[in-house]
Amino acid sequence: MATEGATGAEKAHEAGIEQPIHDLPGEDTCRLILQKMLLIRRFEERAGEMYAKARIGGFLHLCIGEEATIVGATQALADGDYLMSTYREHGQALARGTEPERVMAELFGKVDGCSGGRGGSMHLFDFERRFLGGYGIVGGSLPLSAGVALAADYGETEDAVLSMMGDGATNQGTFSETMNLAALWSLPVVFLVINNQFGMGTSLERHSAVTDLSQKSEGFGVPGSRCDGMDVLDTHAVVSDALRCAREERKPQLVEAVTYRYRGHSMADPEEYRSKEEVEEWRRRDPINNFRQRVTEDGMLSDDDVEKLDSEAQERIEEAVEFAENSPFPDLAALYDDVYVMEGSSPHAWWLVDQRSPETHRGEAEREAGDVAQELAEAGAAYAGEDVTSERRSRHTPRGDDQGEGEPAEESRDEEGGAD
Amino acid sequence: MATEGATGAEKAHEAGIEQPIHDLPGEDTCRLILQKMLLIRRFEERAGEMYAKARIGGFLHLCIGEEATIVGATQALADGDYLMSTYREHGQALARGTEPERVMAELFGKVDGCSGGRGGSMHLFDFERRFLGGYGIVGGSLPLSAGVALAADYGETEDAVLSMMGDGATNQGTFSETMNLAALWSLPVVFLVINNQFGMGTSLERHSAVTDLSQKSEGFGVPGSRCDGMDVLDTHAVVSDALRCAREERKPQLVEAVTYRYRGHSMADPEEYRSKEEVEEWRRRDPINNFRQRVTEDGMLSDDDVEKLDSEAQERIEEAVEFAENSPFPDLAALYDDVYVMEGSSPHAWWLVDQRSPETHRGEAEREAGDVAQELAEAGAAYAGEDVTSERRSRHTPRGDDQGEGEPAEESRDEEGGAD
Amino acid sequence: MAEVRYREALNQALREEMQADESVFIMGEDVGVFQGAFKVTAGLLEEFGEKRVRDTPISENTIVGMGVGAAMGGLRPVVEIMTINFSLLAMDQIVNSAASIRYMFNAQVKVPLVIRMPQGGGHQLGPTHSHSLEAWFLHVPGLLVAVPSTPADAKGLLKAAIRDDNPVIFIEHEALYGKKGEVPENGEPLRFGEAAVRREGDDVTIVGVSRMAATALQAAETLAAEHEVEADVIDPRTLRPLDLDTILESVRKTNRAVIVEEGWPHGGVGANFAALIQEQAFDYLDAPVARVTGADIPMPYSKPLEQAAFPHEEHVVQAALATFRDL
Amino acid sequence: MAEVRYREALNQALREEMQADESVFIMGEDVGVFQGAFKVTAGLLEEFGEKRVRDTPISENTIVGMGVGAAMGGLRPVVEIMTINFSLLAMDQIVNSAASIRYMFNAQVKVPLVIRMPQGGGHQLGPTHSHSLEAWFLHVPGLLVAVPSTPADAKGLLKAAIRDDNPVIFIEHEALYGKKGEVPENGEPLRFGEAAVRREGDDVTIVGVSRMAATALQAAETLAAEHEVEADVIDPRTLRPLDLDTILESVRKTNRAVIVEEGWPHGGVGANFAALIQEQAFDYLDAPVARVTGADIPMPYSKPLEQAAFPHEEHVVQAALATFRDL
Ligand SMILES: Cc1ncc(C[n+]2csc(CCOP(=O)(O)OP(=O)(O)O)c2C)c(N)n1
Ligand SMILES: Cc1ncc(C[n+]2csc(CCOP(=O)(O)OP(=O)(O)O)c2C)c(N)n1
Ligand SMILES: [Mg+2]
Ligand SMILES: [Mg+2]
Repeated sequence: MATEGATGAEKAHEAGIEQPIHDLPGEDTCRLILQKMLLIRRFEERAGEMYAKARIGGFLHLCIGEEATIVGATQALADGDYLMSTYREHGQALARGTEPERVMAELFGKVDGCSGGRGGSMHLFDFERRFLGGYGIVGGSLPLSAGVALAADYGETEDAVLSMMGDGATNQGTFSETMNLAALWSLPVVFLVINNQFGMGTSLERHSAVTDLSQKSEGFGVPGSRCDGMDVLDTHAVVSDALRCAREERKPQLVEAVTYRYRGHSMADPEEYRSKEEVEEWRRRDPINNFRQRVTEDGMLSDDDVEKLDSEAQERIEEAVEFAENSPFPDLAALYDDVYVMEGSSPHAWWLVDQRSPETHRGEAEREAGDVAQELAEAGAAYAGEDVTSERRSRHTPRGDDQGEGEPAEESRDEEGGAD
Repeated sequence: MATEGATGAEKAHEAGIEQPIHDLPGEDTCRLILQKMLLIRRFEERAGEMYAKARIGGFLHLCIGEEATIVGATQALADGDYLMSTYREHGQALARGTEPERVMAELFGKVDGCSGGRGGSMHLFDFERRFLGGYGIVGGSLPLSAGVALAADYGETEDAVLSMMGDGATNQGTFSETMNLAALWSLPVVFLVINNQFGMGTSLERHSAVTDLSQKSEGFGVPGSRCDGMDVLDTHAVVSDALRCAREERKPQLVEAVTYRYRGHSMADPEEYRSKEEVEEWRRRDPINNFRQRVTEDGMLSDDDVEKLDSEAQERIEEAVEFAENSPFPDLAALYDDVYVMEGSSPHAWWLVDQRSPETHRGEAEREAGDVAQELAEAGAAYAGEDVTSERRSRHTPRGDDQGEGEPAEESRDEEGGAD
Repeated sequence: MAEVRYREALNQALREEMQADESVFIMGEDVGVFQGAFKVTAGLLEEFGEKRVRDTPISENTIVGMGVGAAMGGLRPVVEIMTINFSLLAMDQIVNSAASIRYMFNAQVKVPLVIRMPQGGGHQLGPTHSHSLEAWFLHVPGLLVAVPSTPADAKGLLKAAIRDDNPVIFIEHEALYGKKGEVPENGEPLRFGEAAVRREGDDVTIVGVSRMAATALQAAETLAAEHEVEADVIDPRTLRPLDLDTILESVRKTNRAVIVEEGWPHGGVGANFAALIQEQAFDYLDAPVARVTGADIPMPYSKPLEQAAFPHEEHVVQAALATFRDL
Repeated sequence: MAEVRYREALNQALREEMQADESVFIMGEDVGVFQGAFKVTAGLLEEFGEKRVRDTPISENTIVGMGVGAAMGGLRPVVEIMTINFSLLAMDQIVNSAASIRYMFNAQVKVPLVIRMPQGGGHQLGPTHSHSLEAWFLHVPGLLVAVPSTPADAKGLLKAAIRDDNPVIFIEHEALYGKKGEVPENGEPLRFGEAAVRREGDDVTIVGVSRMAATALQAAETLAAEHEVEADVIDPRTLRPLDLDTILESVRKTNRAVIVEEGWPHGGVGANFAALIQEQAFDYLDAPVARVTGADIPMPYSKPLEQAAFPHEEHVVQAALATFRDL
């Protein structure tokens, strides 16, 4: 795994020395870190269950295994700093402080979700906490994050941006384009490559000619380093240093966090591309267990303390699920709101073709008179109800060629293997 | 200019030693090299004149100054190898053997042009000679060239691809994407970055965070090297080596040729972004003069020999101009040909919306009866005649705010500073 | 004839064409080891090996460009873009290379490339992952555009696309992959530019595109059963070339037309068809050509919102009935 | 009012808005030292410095994406894409970021971004450099689309675009940069969604888009002088929002409409307008809505071919006269 670019923790690991290389921080910090990692893990597990129960639609990309990377990195942020991430970002939002209630409600597509139910799992957003989004397009968030860094710089603030991506995203053209621009313009941004060894079902060596990802940005002016993404303290140390460099010296940095995702790419992933043994091997380095072990062995926290943190996390997630269940779906009447900022606009023009201008056009009189528009919207929305209560089949059973043919296609995507 | 990555010739130059580091090849080769460089230079000069006389439309990007890079690199190609390039590619086509007549006719937009008048200066093509195109989109030819290399590899041939780009193109996302794929798939392709110090009016340091361009591909798996693009022998040696490596070891390579364009980016470039002195300094290293000096000092060719080569080149270009003048414009009736390969297709469908299906539709009876379609095409084409004889003003006089306002905009682009 | 799923029909077409022609190969993200995000390429890596079934990095513009280059080099690449949403990254290579090269270089080369990709909403993938972009692709001369809606068409048109010497944008639909239908084994390719008349009726013409072909058919059944309206239902199957004659013939008979599409309304397929129909059959129209389209908004994630944002049977029925109202 | 060129009018708008608002800045290829490929940004680097006039590398998708990010971060970026042809590389950021972000994130941010770029043929730039892409952009909800055709509109609409809180696709035309016209100094922004009636007449409505607004006007003069046909000539000025009412009002008067555009016909602006007009003014139409468009081919380089491939006055005159022929 590690090469020349390896950090201390990795080298120690490779050499068989499992000695920690970073001193433990104070008790409060340790507690906080553990609390956050547990919250994320429990959230993800529960979200997976809710997906299986068809409470959650679309794709669901879980980050289990990557908690140390997420928490270690985000703990390095100042309050004014911005965070941007991919579609695998529940943990990022939670780590930044977004309430699990609002994240879960978003996954449920409810109006109290942190994107009002419009974005879903891949598009979380919490402006107040400067979490500027989950993005569904691989590599798409990189230019955006450099733009936010530009705004921070332009405004002569101290704020920096932490921009996260997957290993697969380093192959997208926006990667090198963004590195070059960030370096040319001395932007306060740190790029964190969460190398979880796969882009969907394609392993690192099969998608990237250079597998030490910390080397990919240097030719474009952004120095790279690596951290052990399974070690929350190592990640924190390396990302903190990178942020300092980006903030104080105006030199953008890239950090590769070497980690692993335990679950499939999304819930619809049969995981035929890797062995159980490989997963098991990584699980032995579990970021939460290992950190827990350290703090308990150190005596800073007792096993009971940790159990308590864990059960608090679980309770919190239960509350989140309940909140999400009880939150209403967004109002159908708001379907067209917010596509545009409408202040000061010319009122009689067609912004949206569906919206009609004040003067009545053909067809509108009938439609509006009979509330046909609303009726039709409801007719469409009615199609949403059907499988909400039926449980999804496991992702790991063979695909659904044995299914009844009459089944509406809308309801059977997951069994169909759609998995991006 | 040169750094660690510098080649022998560059290092010698930097050290003030203008000693050549490569032995002269045999007489025939020297003559051929000189002949080709002279042909390109004279072609470009004459093309510039023809542009000023408005015989040539659109943009005209001349390669004067880059002849050693072009000839040195293309001489390294085997007959079966493919060459692909940018919109600054007249020299490339000529070096590969395309007749100057057909290149000039293309610039004139004539039917005997090497792209039938459809492509123009930026889109030359000569399938027979495996010159697979000039491309107008910066970075656009890189994936194409990797695709051709893939086909060569797939067919288990010995053929390799030489894919040329400018320094500015290294910032386009296709650059890193293509490097990664070429390396991953072990494709027989050599990328030649013609670093002429500018992308339009933006100098290298202002557009690329890393200015040793030979370093930009390594993070994506393609090793880079540099050559002195003003030295035809150095370019030839380094590109030959790279081609050998790509062909025999299936390791794609990148070569940066350090060179300079003497002329503006295109004919519409006022060149306010650089000093006359800078241009003069580079002109002192003129690739043709220097090589000429070496072969004459060596005694291999006499001054008379060289003068003869030069006047032959000039004569050949005169013939090319005459040929281009006399070649007809493409037939208006062929306007719609070749958008599609039509064999075996369903005859009654609308491939092109302008083309009507056999069954007569509304409006067609009138139109076709009266040959209105052809008449209208001719009416449009008539707009082409107007400034064909009027001379263009120099690109270097101030832009045309002093022009008469009544002038049709179509005729005044160049004075308007359009220059990409 | 065997009953197979749309996904399997596509898989058969790929397999048969690869068996028949060595120069056909597949490249795309996760088409190999992962067997395709929607399993369309399942089993092909095993049968044809890594040379002919190539997993790529996530680099859409370059993947398409390499497909064009490989086609210029004499191969017949079938590029899979995982979903049409990601083709937005490849528009330069699609328009400026694939569509232009043959014409621009005076027919010195051809570009026998197929770009396969599924489109569409309905699976709660939110604003970035639910596009229907056929209206963009049909705009571009030099491209062929197929929108198969049944397993048989999927197979027949994909075989035709692979054998065609032009670049083909082959638009599948995520919601159709599981649909079953009869598919001729070892069948012949279909011809591009031949619409399918799915149902005959004298009262109104309904044209449904991509997944909406099925919605149109359902609506026609309801119209017949509940409203005594008999509809001609036409699936154009390819948008370039377009079999406008079949549509016009129907409209000349029914004097009414409804176009159903999933994409955005402003500048959509329906707008294009409406323009063509009123140009060519103006005298025959008793009502304006009606359009039923997706909502003019980014596709929301939340299920009721999403369902309300694309057309269902009811919407088509309403629109068809409205063509009978007094003007 | 001063007479200035279209290019200078744009330059004035940029300068005035930059003077008025610190958060407005410009980025793009060669906008600074080179003063812009078409000199629209001439003098601005000198006046505002490198912080606010930023030369970029050739990285269109990232430039646009950074513009979106900077807008999310509170700035008002004006991104110049050198020509619309290169926007094909930036479609992902335009559609999936610029157009979607506000809606997708439930209005937590806005994206006050302007993307300026010239389009069009006529300068012998060949197939890759002559696109007219307004039909693609108007398809996308979340974007505003402006197509100014006069210096006054260029200035007024650009000022409005910069002050608008929505992402604006601002489409200039290469052939218009040298055109002169009266422009109010320090004028007010124009409102988006208000068409301009350039000429009044009772016989036929001609709608001309972008450069074709001028061609439409010339054709109208010829129609009046030589054919006793008086045309209403409408320049929509913005395609989103669209002032359809002004067009409909005219059609209800003239009962005939001709749409003139430079782009490709299949799925073009004209198709969209034709669909809308026949939907909303069916009863009033005495002839099908006619379209005059660019040829359905990649734009050839050779001058006579190129000139034959986009609309001129004669084509518009013919099309207008054809609306009077018996159906
Ligand atoms: C441009 C683009 N192409 C393809 C996809 C489909 N896709 C979604 S996630 C993914 C793999 C990404 O891998 P990586 O960047 O390593 O992130 P990870 O999922 O491992 O967190 C792919 C191919 C996409 N969303 N966007
Ligand atoms: C994608 C794209 N963006 C912008 C342009 C406009 N343009 C044409 S050439 C050029 C500069 C390219 O510089 P470089 O790659 O160094 O090549 P050179 O012209 O120096 O040979 C630019 C910006 C283009 N043709 N394509
Ligand atoms: Mg990954
Ligand atoms: Mg250059």
